[in-house]
Amino acid sequence: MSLNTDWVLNWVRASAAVIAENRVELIRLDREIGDGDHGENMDRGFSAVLPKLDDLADDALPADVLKLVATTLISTVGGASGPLYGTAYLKAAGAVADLGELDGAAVTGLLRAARDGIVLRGKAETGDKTMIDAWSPAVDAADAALAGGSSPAQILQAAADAAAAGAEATEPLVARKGRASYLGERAIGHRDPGAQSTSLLLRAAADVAGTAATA
Amino acid sequence: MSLNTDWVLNWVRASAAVIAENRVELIRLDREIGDGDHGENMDRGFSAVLPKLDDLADDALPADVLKLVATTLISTVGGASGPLYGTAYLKAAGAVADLGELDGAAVTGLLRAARDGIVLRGKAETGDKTMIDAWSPAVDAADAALAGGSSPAQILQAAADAAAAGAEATEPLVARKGRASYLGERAIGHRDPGAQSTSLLLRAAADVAGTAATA
Amino acid sequence: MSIGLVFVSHSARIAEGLVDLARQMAPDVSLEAAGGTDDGGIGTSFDRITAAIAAADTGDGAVLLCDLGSAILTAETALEFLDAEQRSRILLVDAPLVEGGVAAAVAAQTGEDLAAVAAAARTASGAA
Amino acid sequence: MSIGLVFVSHSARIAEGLVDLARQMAPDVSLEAAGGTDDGGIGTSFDRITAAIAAADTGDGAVLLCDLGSAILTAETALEFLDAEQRSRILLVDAPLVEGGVAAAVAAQTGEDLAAVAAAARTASGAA
Ligand SMILES: Nc1ncnc2c1ncn2[C@@H]1O[C@H](COP(=O)(O)OP(=O)(O)O)[C@@H](O)[C@H]1O
Ligand SMILES: Nc1ncnc2c1ncn2[C@@H]1O[C@H](COP(=O)(O)OP(=O)(O)O)[C@@H](O)[C@H]1O
Ligand SMILES: [Mg+2]
Ligand SMILES: [Mg+2]
Ligand SMILES: [Mg+2]
Ligand SMILES: [Mg+2]
Repeated sequence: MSLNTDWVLNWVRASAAVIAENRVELIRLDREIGDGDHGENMDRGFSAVLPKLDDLADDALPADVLKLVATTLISTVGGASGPLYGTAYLKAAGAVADLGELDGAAVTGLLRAARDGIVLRGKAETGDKTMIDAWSPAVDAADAALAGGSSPAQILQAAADAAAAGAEATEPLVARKGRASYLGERAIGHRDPGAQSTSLLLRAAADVAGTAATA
Repeated sequence: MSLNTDWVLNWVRASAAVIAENRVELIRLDREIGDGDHGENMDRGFSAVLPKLDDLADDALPADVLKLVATTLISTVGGASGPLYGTAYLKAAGAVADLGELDGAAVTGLLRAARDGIVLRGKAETGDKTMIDAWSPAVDAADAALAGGSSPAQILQAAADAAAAGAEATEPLVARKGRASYLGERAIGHRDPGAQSTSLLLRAAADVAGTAATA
Repeated sequence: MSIGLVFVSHSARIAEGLVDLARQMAPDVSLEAAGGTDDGGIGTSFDRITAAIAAADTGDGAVLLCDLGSAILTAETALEFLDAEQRSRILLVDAPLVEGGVAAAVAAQTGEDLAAVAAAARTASGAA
Repeated sequence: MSIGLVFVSHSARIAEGLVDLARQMAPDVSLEAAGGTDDGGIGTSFDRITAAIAAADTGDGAVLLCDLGSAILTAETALEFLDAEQRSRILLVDAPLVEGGVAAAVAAQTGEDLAAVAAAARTASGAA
């Protein structure tokens, strides 16, 4: 089984599950250097997506699912991560346009478009201690894996591994974007909650693709 | 009868009356170049003063009455004119300290201290289209009248006449302090409400003194 | 010429209080509060912002003011969902919400155009 | 070290909404709303400001932020009625109310001193 609409649907469902599981942890991280709502925001958003998946047409394309996630997160999240992830999924949808199935280049393009969407929206650079610090290494790793001839599922594994490392690497940073930037040096030692949720979402993508690949 | 505590009490009562009579007019002026509440603010303040006059000791000095007016206006007016007039009456009280009766020099000093208090609080200069444009000519006129040997009642008449002219002369001005400063050139052609209320209050002082003088 | 205003805040109370405050000096301006999340919590709402823009812009345009960064992100996203024609007459200004909001309201009340209302917001720092 | 904050606004809703907003990032700071007139109208109240200062200053000092000019005049008057000892640890800062208020709250939450909390308010323009 390949990276088709079912993969996207499974990814979204797995995302909702992993966000719900990590709700308290994301709240804890955001309480350290933000306003403590990131887990609640993300959980509200993905919980709102789930019932809408049932309304999708049977012949929905991956882009249709991504667009639905985008608009739902934009409408329901209520924090910075809403427009940021919303724009990410919207640009990801644009990148895979009318593809029914995503090969390695397509999935790499999806990740790159998502990252570029977040940058477009939030103007963060690498090292600003935001979700970009998980996304950008993920895109680079996907690029490298694609160039090395990896399968789509392997590309997603590489991206997820890099996002996890990137999220961890936000800990020593001072924030230059988002609420944590109020804290100056005091943000040092705390992981960025958005980078952490990115890591969770990309791990879900890879896990579901791994299952899909072996199915 | 001279400018003693009864004169101050009568002045305050006359002030409350003239402000109540001109409530709508002051509201109209403030609606043109402000937020439309100056008449309401001043009427609320002086209405709150009246019942408190009865609580004053029988041997209250002019300064005691002025202090009571000051603290009541500060607590009840609710707009810029509260702290401004409040400071004026407070400084006026300081100027006449423990005098039981005010001669020409004392009443001139009272007016000057009031004006200086407003400047201290609000930092307005002449020509900024504020109540200072009524107060400053009044102080100058009082000075001149004092130098010319006028009686206390005549000094107050001169001050009131100058304040009235000063209030009228705010009409062509652009405001540099207070809410009317938001309006830029559009404030031209409108009289400053605080200058107008100053004119009313000083006219009341003179009227009551005139009565007092002839009584 | 009647420019509308949208006050975007994380708090419904801040946005609504600002409408009350600005209303005093701008009784005829379309002043729209877009505060809080859809369920009344602290945060921003794409739908509230979108509805407020629709109400504020009666054809001459509207100026948006925001409190914190995530309000700006949500507002910018809302602007991107507008059609190009309406988008062209909506300005998101970088100005202090309350102080800029009152100054912009006065400018709109006096019939200033879109650029002048936005400029009034930007140069505001609270009247002395 | 725990600096308190007083939010002085012409609107009770603005001041109270700002307490809600700042509270999210400053759960342990004494945040006091001094909004509106004594009877709940639009304007400022000497008594509300005085009471808010008393509540906000628990010994380490407090920072006041105001919206418009007449709020500043009333606040300055309230400061003059304090005894000299307390007066010396209360700062009225020239900063945008909401944006500066949140920044000051975060600084106070992290245990900054009076000067640093005031500086945080002054340099704030809303986080990106
Ligand atoms: N300008 C930005 N660019 C990229 N990411 C950002 C930006 N601002 C905030 N973020 C991300 O959003 C996360 C916070 O999301 P969330 O808590 O849901 O929103 P809010 O800060 O509005 O409460 C941060 O941890 C950070 O990763
Ligand atoms: N900085 C200032 N210095 C002197 N007078 C001022 C100043 N600011 C405002 N005023 C006066 O206050 C008057 C407005 O009073 P009022 O309407 O009661 O207060 P607000 O503007 O708060 O509604 C103005 O007409 C002006 O005369
Ligand atoms: Mg948050
Ligand atoms: Mg939030
Ligand atoms: Mg007024
Ligand atoms: Mg007023």
